[in-house]
Amino acid sequence: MQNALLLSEEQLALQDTAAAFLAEFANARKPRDEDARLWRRIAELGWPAVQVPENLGGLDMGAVELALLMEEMGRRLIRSPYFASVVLAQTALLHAGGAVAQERFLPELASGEVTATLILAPGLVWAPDAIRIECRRHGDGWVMSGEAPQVLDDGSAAMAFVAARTEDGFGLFHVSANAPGVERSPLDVWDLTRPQCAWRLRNVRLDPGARVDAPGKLEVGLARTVSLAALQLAAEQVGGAAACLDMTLAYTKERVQFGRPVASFQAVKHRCAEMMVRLETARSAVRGVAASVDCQEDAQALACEVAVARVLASDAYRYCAQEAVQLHGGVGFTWEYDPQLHFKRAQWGSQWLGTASVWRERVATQLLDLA
Amino acid sequence: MQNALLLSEEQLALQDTAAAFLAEFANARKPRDEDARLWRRIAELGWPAVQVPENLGGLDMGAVELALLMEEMGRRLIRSPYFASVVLAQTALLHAGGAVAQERFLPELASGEVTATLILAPGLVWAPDAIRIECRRHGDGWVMSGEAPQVLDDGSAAMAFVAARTEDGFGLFHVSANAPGVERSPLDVWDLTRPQCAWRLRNVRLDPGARVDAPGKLEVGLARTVSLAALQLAAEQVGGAAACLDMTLAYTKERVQFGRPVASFQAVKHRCAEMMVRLETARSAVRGVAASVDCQEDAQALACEVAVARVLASDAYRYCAQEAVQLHGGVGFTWEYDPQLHFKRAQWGSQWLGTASVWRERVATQLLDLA
Amino acid sequence: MNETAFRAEVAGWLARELKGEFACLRHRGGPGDEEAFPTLRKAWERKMAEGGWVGAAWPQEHGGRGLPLELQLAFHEEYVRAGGPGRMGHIGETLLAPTLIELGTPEQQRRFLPGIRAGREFWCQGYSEPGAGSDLAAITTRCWQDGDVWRVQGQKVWTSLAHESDWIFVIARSTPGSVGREGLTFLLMPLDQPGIEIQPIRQMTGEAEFNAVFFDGASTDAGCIIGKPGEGWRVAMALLGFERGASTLGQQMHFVHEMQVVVDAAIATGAAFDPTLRERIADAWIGLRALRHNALRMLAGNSGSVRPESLMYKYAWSNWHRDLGQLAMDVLGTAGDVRSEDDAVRRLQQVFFFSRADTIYAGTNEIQLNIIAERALAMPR
Amino acid sequence: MNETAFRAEVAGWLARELKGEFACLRHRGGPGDEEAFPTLRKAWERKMAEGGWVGAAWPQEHGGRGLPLELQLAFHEEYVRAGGPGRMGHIGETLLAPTLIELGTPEQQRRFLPGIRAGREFWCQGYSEPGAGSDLAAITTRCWQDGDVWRVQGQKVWTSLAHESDWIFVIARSTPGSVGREGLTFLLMPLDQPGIEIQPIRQMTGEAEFNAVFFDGASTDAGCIIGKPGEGWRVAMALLGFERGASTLGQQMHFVHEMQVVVDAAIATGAAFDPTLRERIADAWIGLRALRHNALRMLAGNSGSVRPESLMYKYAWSNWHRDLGQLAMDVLGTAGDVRSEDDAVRRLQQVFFFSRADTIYAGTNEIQLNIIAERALAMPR
Repeated sequence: MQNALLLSEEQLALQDTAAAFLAEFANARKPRDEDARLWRRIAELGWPAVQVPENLGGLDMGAVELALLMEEMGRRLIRSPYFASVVLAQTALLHAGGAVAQERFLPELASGEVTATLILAPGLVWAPDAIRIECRRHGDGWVMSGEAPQVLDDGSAAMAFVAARTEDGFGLFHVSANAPGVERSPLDVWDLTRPQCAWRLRNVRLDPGARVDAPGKLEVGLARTVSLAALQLAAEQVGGAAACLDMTLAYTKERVQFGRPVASFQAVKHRCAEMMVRLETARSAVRGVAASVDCQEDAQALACEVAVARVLASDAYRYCAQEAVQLHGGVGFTWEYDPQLHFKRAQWGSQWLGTASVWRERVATQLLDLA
Repeated sequence: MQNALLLSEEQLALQDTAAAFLAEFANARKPRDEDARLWRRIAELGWPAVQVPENLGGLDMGAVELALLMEEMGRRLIRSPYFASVVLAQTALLHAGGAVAQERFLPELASGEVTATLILAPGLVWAPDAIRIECRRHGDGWVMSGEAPQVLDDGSAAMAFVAARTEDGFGLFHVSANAPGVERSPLDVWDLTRPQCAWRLRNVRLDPGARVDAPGKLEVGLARTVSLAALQLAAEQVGGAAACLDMTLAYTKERVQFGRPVASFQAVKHRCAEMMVRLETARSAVRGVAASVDCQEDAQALACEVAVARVLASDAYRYCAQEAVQLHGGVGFTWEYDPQLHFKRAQWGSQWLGTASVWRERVATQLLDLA
Repeated sequence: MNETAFRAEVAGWLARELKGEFACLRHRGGPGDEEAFPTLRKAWERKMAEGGWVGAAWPQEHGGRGLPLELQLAFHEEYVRAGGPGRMGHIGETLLAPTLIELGTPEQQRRFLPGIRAGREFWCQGYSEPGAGSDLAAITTRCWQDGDVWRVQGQKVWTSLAHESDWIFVIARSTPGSVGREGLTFLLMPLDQPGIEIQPIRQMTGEAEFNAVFFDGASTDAGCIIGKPGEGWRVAMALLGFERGASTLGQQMHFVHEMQVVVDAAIATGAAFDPTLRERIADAWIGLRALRHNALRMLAGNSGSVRPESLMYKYAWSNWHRDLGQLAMDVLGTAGDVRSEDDAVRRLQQVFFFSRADTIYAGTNEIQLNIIAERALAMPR
Repeated sequence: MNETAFRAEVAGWLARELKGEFACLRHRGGPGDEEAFPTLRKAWERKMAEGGWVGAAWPQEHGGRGLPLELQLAFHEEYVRAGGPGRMGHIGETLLAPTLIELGTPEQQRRFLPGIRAGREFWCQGYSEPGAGSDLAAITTRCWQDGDVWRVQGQKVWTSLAHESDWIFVIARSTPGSVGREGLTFLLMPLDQPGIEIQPIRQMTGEAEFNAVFFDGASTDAGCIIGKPGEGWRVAMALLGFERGASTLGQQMHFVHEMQVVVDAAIATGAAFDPTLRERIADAWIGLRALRHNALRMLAGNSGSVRPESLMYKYAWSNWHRDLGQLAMDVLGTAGDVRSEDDAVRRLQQVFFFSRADTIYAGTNEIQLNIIAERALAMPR
């Protein structure tokens, strides 16, 4: 048995490079018009290609490498299309897409030349009943209508892959952002590091090749996409939680009250220790699950394993962000200090791709109902 | 508006007397054969009579006085038939019993000469579907069969009031403990301050007057009984939680580690403060609810109000008992120190008369489903 | 006066007056929403004053109605039930005025109470400093007598509504070289003067209802100190003692409103069917009822000299409120991500964000637990 | 050796041997159940030794099989999967023996390792004292050289299985007047001598698997101290360092078994349909998986010099286990009130009660958090 948690030299090097690069180029406090430049740098580093097969222009790495990058991006609150384009759209294409669509879209997405997003049921869950977008046959092609009120898209996505209801089931379709009938409007979101748009689709004409799902792979592929994306979200949350702990340690070691550093008060020490316990537990879970998912075939078993990372990381991030606000005292509540950025992103992330409750119930079902 | 939380001089005096008496006569660490003597003293003080109307030999006090006594008994971990006989059996007679039965049984129960217990569905909930005891017509009278595997009875109860299934519904019946066919065996329980027996009823013949419920009052009366008993259990739990905090304070102020009293460590201080917050919140709730229940007619509204006291007190007691064990360090885990007594009783009390979850769901139903 | 009749009087007055130009104020203002309609809310304060509702709890000799506790409670409950807006004048009315009545000179009372009573002079509080937050006694702002006036030099912070106020009360160090609670003096200062600069502090929502207040030789006349020089700590603490009065039940009625908004949202979004959220909603309601029982117990005052229910009250309500904010956002789900114009959603988002300040200002959670441990439980320092 | 073949070997051996007279030992023993069949479990240790499984992780030159980490893990997993009983010899095999191998003299190794390896000599631990619990360095038990022997005077406490052991290792103060970690010496003492008295400590379940051990001039020969006089603290800490080895995964397999018993009980009692309990069961399972990931990360050892996952491991597993015990009782409901002869119920009740000791012994929760804050987070004392 090889210990799956042992990182290779290459993995450790990737992590170090990412940490150094992102420390320099973190953009959460910079104007939005810097974002495109950061994205070009990220593309140059090859990060959009990590999980794409070599023959489609990718680096053919696995969930572990992607998770290491996501953790570092989470730590630095990076605002970029990476989550939407790589973690969501690419993953959907890889697991639910047909070979033709993969060949058509993955090379350009891997290069970072263009970016995409993914539209499923609201909140990015795989729940067919909740899919609101309809796609009807129209001549050789299709016509699509409906609304996606909240899409993870900073306005730069060139395309969306859209799960839509068809006359006889569901399909995954490619929709170009500039197709006639597509109307996209930015939303005034609390978490400014995670921009969203509303997409409205009014009788959008799609060509015959717009349907991208491989026959028979849609349901399993999208369920798998949600699981894998939730795992990567967990990795990002671990990075965020780590940043919360780090900034709290730095602040409390510096801040003096009652003649001593706040960090020397035992109650503060225990609170920070509790942050660490939750954070490192989540980190162990993310690393361990990431090391196993690529060989986990069964969708329900995969969901249970991902639940471990998802529940612990989401809760750890919320906890650490809340504690960071509290332990910064008055300034923790201000715009100028960073705890609020994490606090908002932690809340954001707790609601997408299934809440912790949803993932717990998946585990409960497996343990208690299917036993 | 009179502030309902203001205790009268008489109420404060009752509380003081009870505290002084019980501090002297606490029996949790004494042999079981002392129990009868303590019960006689309790009867002499008139406590079994507090909630009984004056014309039936009672003191005609209310839920507030009963709660003050229960709190003090909980603090001292008193082992006595009080809970079974007064809080359960008397309350059932008062709210579900007919006038004849009240006149027949309440005077002797109020005097403390004899004691009774109550048998409902397992765990002492009002859940008709779960009632396992059957009572069939037999000539003028009745014949009863079934098992009550866990009854709050130290073996001294002279009678039980038993909710049983009849040919056409349910009834509440008086069963004498020494009636032929009644077999009672003590159980080996963890919480030695709260003895239990199994009652087995095999074709027990009951006379025509054994049915004690007043026409049309059974369901509402027993639901009300469970609510009022749960409130008094909450009062007892508040007393227990207070004892846990007191003993933890005493121990940590005395115990020296690292050259200073353990109580001077900030983390310990905050933990004790948190105990106090939960305890005093529960105490405020018990006092406030007790002051209002006697005029609360609607069963569902009563249940919601009682839920406040029940949930907070049950959780506070478990929390404080757990913390008492932990903050006593090694000795907290031993037989010789008292935290274990409370730890066991807190667990006991969390499972009877409906768990905190059950009471929360009552509130949720009222707020969310019936709105 | 009979309580039922009194409640009818309050409700009737509010029904007549809280409409027309004031209708938009219903359920607005208060912590987290102080930037809503400040000018109109000042007009509302004058309207309230005309109705005889400002200072109604004060003794009659100071211009009040000498309302007994139970009628004060009734007033607050009716006020919030009718959606009465957050009070611009509450710092003057419920904190400074009782302090003036207890510790001020007759001259100070004559000078300041009428402006508060009329809803025309608004006050704010200058306690915390950048280096004196939890450790309030670490104050470094200085003050000294300079002929007929006292002067102040230094900086205060977390001053709510300073930009909307006329006066500030300040605690500052008058004895050079003194430390801790000694050598402090309590001053009343007019804000509109060249030596004072007010800078907004942007909070996590992007709004700014707190301020930093800079004093650069700012002056006030010598009659404007309460107590003697050097007694400032005692005065400052007496003032804070008035925070736990009957108005706590008014605050709770705001919470009752917010609780209902959460329940309505849960029913609307379907969160009411989620077992975890159901349980949390029930817990929130239970906690709110317990706050009420606790406040009544606190006001009954028969729990002995330690009064644990008073010492824990701030900790209890602020954490309850913070939890409610988290629950509210979880009920909203992803829709909570977006800033909303919908009154209900906006309110819940405000609770979520602003309640984070509740556990920090006026003594952080950590300070509250220290106080409980040391005062209520007599645990050693 | 190929892991699959090795697992088959372990499983095969257990299937052959853990039956007949030993069948009643399945899933018995271990913390909370140490009073179960002690004599038979000692016989089982000898059986294990004959099979070559005792000390299998030790280097071959010390009589072990030099099993690499992954095969140690495989062994523990297969052992617990088969219901292998709690190991009477684990303190000797996994704590003292590695310490002897690292810090003992060749003579000490020759003298003590064979008895452990053969499953014939059993060890217990003498660290804590009534006045030295969390503050372990406050030890007052004294020791001194007296001709050819060392003598010990004082009291140790919380010694598991002392009444079933042959030897105890003791840390005692050899330098009169020394304080803290200085002046301590680490001694190996035979228990069966007039100067030692063992008194059981009754725990909350009524059972007694801990003891107080009284030393009244008890002696051991001078060759029985590890390290030099005065170096006892270093030796004692080195020994504790071996607690986080591969056997942690064996412990986790016990937890896996307990988790399954809880799940089975929930299905049987209907607790599986209670939304709150469902969620807690899911959380317990999630926490258990996370413990496993964390242990593997700890054993991989590539998390830098601080190794947060190691520093927090004891805190994490003990609190997980304590929560499982509470969950188990809540799943049982009122039936949990009664002492049961049913194996599953008894196991769950043991977990509930005994896991309360988990967060206390070997460094309380509070000490663990101090260690995390100071060592992993470099927060000031």
